[in-house]
Amino acid sequence: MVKVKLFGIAKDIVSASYFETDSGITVNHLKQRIIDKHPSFSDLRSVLVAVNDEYALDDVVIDENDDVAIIPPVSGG
Amino acid sequence: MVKVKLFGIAKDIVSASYFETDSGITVNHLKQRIIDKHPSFSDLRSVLVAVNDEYALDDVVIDENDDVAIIPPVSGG
Amino acid sequence: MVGDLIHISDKALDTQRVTELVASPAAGAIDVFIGTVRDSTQNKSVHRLEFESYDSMAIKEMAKIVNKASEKWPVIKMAIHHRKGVLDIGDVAVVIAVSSPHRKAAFEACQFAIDTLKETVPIWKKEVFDDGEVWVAAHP
Amino acid sequence: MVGDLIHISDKALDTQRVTELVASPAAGAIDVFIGTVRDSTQNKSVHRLEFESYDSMAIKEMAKIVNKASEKWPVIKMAIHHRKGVLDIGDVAVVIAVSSPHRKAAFEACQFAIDTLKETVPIWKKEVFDDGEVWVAAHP
Repeated sequence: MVKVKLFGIAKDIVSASYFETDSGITVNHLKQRIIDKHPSFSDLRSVLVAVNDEYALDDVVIDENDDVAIIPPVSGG
Repeated sequence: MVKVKLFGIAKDIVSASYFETDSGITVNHLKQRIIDKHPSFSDLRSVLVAVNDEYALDDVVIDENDDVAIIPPVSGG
Repeated sequence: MVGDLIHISDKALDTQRVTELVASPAAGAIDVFIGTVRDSTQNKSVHRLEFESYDSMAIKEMAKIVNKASEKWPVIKMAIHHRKGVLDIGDVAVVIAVSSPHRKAAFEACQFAIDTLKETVPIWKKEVFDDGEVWVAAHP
Repeated sequence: MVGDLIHISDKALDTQRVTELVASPAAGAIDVFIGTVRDSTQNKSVHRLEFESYDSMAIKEMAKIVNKASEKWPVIKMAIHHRKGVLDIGDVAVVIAVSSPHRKAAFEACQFAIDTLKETVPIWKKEVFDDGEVWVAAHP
């Protein structure tokens, strides 16, 4: 299992600061899963995934030891 | 007589911090006089005249009580 | 030196210190951008802001901004300090300081940095109003 | 308030204080430009700078810059402090701070202010080198 961190509105939607998912799936697959489970994600301006502190493309495969996070639209500054 | 203040390179050229001139002359006339007397002024990028703390046009007539200054090219900042 | 120049803090930012971090004998110009908490947005009165940060990734993304800016302009030094946690009206949310031999590059690199930070750095801002709260820019 | 916001001093400028002068609850952005003394110009080593100012007129011209900027952009407050006298490498020659609701106006108004200051404000800078000195920009 891989721990997926949640921030900002993503944390509010899931009502948790992280959830667990299978390793071996792609970034795209992870996004689909979370949108299926929490349809509010499809209302967001964007949903990105970070793997090991870098924005990850859809076809990246998530490994067991990866550091994974859901990145909702950022609004720093 | 009117006291004409000098700054920066103008002060160096004249070797004084001011000189005196007749009132009743125009700004243009004042410029001509100083260039005639100190030809180095014609080497400058510009020679402007301030009357009462404002840049003055060539046809402005200098009065007895005016505050007059020669403004060589500025370089603040 | 990234630890000094790039920083996320839950304490008040020190604008003067961030500015001093980029000082250099080779610099003719320093531009400093300070993002402060406004008392209103879209004519609604704001009570406070809450910033949340994915620190490890945010630091990396801020370092990328410094590197990118240094490729595009003759940046001598750039510092980016971002606040997180609860901020009140007037508090400083972000300070970006850039030194350069000449002023045009300092302005352009600084503006590039704050523009890019708002697009790429994983930090989230919640505006708290009288009648609710909203994660800024979350929805189209 | 012009006496605070616009100032010419023969003592070291206080960047932090100039920044605080423009702080406002309505401000989302403050841009601060700091002009510092470089150690070289056109590959020549600079020993020091000497600034001379026609104070009464310079203050008026700086006030015009603030007024002009406030017409062109939604400036909340703008402060311009200029140093005169002898400055060493690294010393601060000018500080311009601008607050605005949003960042784009703050950057643009600040850049306009320093660009215009260099064209219109009667202040003169002499660069002192090993082998002589020169009034900057005096000749074509």
